[in-house]
Amino acid sequence: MNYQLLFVLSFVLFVVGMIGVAMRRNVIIVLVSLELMLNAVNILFVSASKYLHTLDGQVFVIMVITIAAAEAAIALALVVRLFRTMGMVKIDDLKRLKW
Amino acid sequence: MELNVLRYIVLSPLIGFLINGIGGKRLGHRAVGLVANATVLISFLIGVYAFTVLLSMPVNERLLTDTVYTWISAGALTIDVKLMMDPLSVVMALVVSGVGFLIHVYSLGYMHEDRGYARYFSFLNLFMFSMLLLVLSSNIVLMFVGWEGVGLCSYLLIGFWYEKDSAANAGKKAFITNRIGDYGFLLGLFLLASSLASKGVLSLDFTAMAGHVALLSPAVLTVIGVLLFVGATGKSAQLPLYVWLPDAMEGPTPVSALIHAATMVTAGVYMIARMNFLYVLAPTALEVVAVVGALTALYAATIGLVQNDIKRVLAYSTISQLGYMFMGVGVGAFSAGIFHLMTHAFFKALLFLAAGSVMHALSGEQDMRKMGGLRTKIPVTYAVFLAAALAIAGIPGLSGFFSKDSILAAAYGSGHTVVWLLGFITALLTGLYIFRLMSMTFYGESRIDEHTAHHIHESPKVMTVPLIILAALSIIGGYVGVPRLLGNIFGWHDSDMFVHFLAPVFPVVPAHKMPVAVETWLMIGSIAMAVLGVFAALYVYVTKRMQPAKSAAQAVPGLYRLLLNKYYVDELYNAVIIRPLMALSRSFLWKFFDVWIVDGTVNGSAYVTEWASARLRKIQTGDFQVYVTIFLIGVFSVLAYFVLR
Amino acid sequence: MISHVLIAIISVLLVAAYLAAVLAGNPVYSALSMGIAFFLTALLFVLLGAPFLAAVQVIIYVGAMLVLFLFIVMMFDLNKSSLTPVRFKPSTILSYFLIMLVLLTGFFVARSVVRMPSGFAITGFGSARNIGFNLMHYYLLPFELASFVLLVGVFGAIAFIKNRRGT
Amino acid sequence: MDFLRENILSVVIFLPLAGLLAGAFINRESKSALRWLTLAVAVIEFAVSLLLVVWFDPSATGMQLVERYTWIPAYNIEYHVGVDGLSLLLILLTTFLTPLVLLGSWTYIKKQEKDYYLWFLALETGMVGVFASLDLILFYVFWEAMLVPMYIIIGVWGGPRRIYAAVKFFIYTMFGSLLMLIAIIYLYFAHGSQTGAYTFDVLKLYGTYLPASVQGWLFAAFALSFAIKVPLFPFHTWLPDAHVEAPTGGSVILAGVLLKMGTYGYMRFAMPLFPAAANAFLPYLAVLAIIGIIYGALVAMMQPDIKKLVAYSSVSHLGFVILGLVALNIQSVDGAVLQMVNHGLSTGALFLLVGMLYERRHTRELSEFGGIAKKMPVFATIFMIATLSSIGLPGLNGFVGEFLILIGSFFAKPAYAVFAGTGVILGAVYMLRTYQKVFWGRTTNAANEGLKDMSPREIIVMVPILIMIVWIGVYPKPFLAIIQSASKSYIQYVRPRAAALPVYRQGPAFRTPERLK
Repeated sequence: MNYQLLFVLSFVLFVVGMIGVAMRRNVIIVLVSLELMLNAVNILFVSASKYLHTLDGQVFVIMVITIAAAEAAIALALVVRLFRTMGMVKIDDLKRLKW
Repeated sequence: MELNVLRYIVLSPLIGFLINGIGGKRLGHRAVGLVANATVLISFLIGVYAFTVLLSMPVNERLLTDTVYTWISAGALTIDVKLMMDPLSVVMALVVSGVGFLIHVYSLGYMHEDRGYARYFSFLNLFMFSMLLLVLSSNIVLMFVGWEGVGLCSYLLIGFWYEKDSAANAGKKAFITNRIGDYGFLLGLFLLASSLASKGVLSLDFTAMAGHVALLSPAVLTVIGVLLFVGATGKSAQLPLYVWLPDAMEGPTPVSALIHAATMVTAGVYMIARMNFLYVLAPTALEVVAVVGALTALYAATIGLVQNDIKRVLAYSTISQLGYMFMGVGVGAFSAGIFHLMTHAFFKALLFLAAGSVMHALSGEQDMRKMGGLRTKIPVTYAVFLAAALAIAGIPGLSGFFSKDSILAAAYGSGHTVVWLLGFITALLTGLYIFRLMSMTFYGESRIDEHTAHHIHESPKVMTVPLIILAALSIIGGYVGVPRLLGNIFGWHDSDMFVHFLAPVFPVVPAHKMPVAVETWLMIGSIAMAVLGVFAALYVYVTKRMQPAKSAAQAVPGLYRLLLNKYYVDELYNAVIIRPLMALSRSFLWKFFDVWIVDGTVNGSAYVTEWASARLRKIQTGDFQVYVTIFLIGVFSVLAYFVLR
Repeated sequence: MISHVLIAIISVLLVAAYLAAVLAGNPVYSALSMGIAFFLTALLFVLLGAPFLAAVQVIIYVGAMLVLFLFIVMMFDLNKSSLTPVRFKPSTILSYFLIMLVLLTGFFVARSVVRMPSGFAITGFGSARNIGFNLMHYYLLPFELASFVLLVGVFGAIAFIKNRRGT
Repeated sequence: MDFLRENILSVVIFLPLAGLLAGAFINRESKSALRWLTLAVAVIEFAVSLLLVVWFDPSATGMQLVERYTWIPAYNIEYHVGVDGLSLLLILLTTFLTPLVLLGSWTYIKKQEKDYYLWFLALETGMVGVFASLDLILFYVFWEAMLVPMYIIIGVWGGPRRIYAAVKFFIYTMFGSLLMLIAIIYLYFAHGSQTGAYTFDVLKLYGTYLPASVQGWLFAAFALSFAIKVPLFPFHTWLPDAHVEAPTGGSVILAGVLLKMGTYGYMRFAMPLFPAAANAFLPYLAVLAIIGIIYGALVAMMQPDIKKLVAYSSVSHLGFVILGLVALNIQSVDGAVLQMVNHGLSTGALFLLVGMLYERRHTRELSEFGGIAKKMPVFATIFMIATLSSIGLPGLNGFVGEFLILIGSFFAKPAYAVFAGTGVILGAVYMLRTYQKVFWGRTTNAANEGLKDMSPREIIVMVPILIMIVWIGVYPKPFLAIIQSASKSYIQYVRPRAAALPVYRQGPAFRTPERLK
């Protein structure tokens, strides 16, 4: 099996997700892209797990999924909060940190 | 010989100071006065006891010591709190505690009305402590403790009526001027210590030093001598650091008598006498001392001629007399200098106290132009004043005559003709100014205004008794040191007792032996000068009612004004030293250098940083996607580096 | 061999789904595309010998996260504020679900292709048992920490969303 | 008791921290409980620190009461504390001043009392830690840790420009100490690569061989850091700002203890670690110290604000300490160490007194005062004693230190003492000028009419300091005995050949001069 191809695949997917994070202005889409990046990593883990024939990769995936779930929950809660207080979800309006 | 009661001479006034200083207000006048006087009296009595012990010892072993504890110990340098009493210190200690005690008693009456009664006496006791420490200490550092201590008390007592700006300023001036002198003194001390140390002796004990100064080169000794003398010019009000003493008259009059006439100001003379072992090896330094002393004597006497404030005349007179003392020690006649120190302590203390009594009678008036004719109104004061005036003028038979004459004789005999001449002229001026004072105060018609005249009264007993005792001392005090010449004439065996007593401490002055005829003529000359001065003053100020003085002042107004304004030395110091220094500090060092240059650099670097970050900040858009992009570029750059290298 | 071909196909589809999710004008489409990507990933996992993970992937990502995303988007009508004024069409959404259905079927097909032993991956390389053993033995502490993080995440989310009085 | 004896230093270091923890549980509204608690902690701390003196052997050389535990094994960083005479005195000064400062702040602090008192305890731990640390990293940690409480004390309870002053203080000090950190790390690797033993133990690092040029750089880094702290001219400008803005307690600790960390750093680290460089830099340091003495005094002379004046006078006084340290003989170094303590006492006393005046009148402008002596005689007396101590009047503490420094520096190089000695004159000028302007003259300002003299609490604050001022002045021997072994080993580290200099023979005991026999 050509594992290199799988690694390249996960890399490509990761980059695509990154582009989403970096370019999109809609918060929801940014978050979706973030999840997709994590997913790309998962693919890498599973491929590597098969390649190296150890289960560690798969165990890590469990971890990643857990963290991703927590992250999604928090992020979406933030979005809700944001929407309630500021009435918008556009990323480039979130410049409050810079004064 | 170890004699452990010495420490109580010093300690007793200190205890008095502590009791009055802390207990002060709560004790009440009576207790405060009692404590202050009793402690000084105890010192005096112990001093007398020690004196008798000293007398009972063989002449060359007359030395008592008392080691109390080790004060400073750093490496090889050890400084003990150790007292010593040799003939020189015992003279000083007895004069200080004796005259001091009389002035304490006098103060009971003089200061009775004052609000700061307890404060006054505690300072006075502190002064006695410091002064006795100064004269009894056995090493130069401990002596410096007393030296500075008396300076402090002088400061506190000059500024005693601190609400008067003039008093406050005078106190500060005294302290700072003294500090300038002390700076010289300290440098001299350091040079002495370090040069002795380089010879392997690190001790500042007088006796140890005496045994080793011969190891040092004359040049070093001369520098040390001059530096120490700088200290003396500060403390003893000699040129050029005398300026504080006239102003010091702002203090209460007994203080002027005690500190600024009888005791503290003579500390410089004592110091040079104490360091005689060094000075005899440094003739150039002694020469400096003699010349400065002679110049000061003449200089101050000329100023004293025209002053109108009774205390200021006495102040300049003190400076002038101190000049005599330095002249004496400067020509190597240490015992003559100390002799004059002692007699001067008697009559000058008396002059001041009597002047205080005059002021007391006149409700505090100090301007002699508003006095006159007091002779009959306050006879006791007049009588004692006259005794003192005759003594200071050098009228034969009174104490001042003997001491002043021995100084002049020594000056001439040792070949210091110019110095002698200056002293000789000063003798005339002395008679002149002191009888000018007498005339303006006690003779002639009264110029006192009605209101004051009404209140004139003789001082109470507590004040007059010390005056009378001092008057007695002023008259007979000189007989302990009758010059050999006179002794031979009158057939006294014990003539020159004083010199003999001090002989173990001082080297013999060989130049003192000169032909009898010369000595006789010198004596006759100085008597003539003194008498001339006295009668000239009486003639001008009493017989002619000041007219000649006034016309003389009009004839040479420039000179008159120069003298009246004390040669403008204060103004000169002000313009040349004080103002430029203040201007330099304020305008240049502080407002420009410190604020602009030093702090400007510090703040400037902060501003540059801030400016740069304000520019760099533009990169920080706050847009997190920009950050992500930059971050990604970074990640890929690193990755690319590792992949492609 | 079949699995190789399937992996290749799935890879191509994954890239497509990713692009769709990232480039979608509408967050709803984006989220749905994400769901498809997750399904495809699950397929891939099965083919790579991780059936348990595949199941987890479907359950958590598709079952929970996708629903969460859609729920948020729908509930707050986030489109209002988005720049793209595209309205989503029911037909498009339906087609997304259809794709998912197809992929679900594919999941089972794939399972049969790799011919799992009887029972759903009870034993073997990527089996639940093995993973569980690993988790509970070698990775117990990280596992517990992860669960703790998840718990904190839950609390955090609640705390954020809760409408505090006065704010 | 054995436990205490073995861990006495740690107890002294962390006792205030324990007090802080206890205080943290007290409600911030119960202010008097907080005050009494912190005061009690500080007093107990002082009592415990006295045990250090009891267990300290002045005749022994080297560090005593050492405690040593591994802290970060990977880099061989240790928790290593110990005292010699130098650090012992400075620790005592710290523990002595802290309770007085707390008592002095009783009514001065009027907001967020809880934070103030607790920060002070934190500060005390930091200060004692700095003086006790023998591991460079531990030292560095305490050094930085102590900055924070002081920063907050100035920044929260200070005067109108407190933020400016606090930030300036913090960043300036931090700037220097970062350079020092780099030098520490360099030293660590240099020593490790030579001997194979990687250590931050300062005692072991003393012997490190370094090329002269490297020593120069490292010494410069250390010296700059400490020069800022001292502060040595021209790094002094943070000091007047910080002093003027800090609350009384802050000023006292700042002047009394924090400045000593700079001089302590010179004596413990900068000079002995890099002896070759130190010897090369000596003349420059001496010149800077002398400039500082004269410059500080001249600028102080013209200040209209009392606190600023005292601050500049600190520049002058600390110049003496540095001069004593660089003159490198036993007298001057003994004097310098004693002068550190003296300056802490006299300047601390002055700041406390100025604070009391400020509490009454809310101004420190000289021109606002005049004639106070009549209204507040006790205050005037105590202020006078502090003033005299500050100008080095014999019989009070300042003289002993100044005298030893001057005589020692004269031994080293007469020119040093000649120039530095002028500071003695100028010191009298500015202090007496201040005293006259504040206390003497008539009460012209109506606001000064109703001034109340010192309260019993204020007198209690001042009396211990006055006792120390007189004690050191009259009987400094015990203090000098504690110092001597520390200063001896300091000189030996910095100038190993000093031992070969002629050993001064003790002057002969009393003897009649030759020619009188």
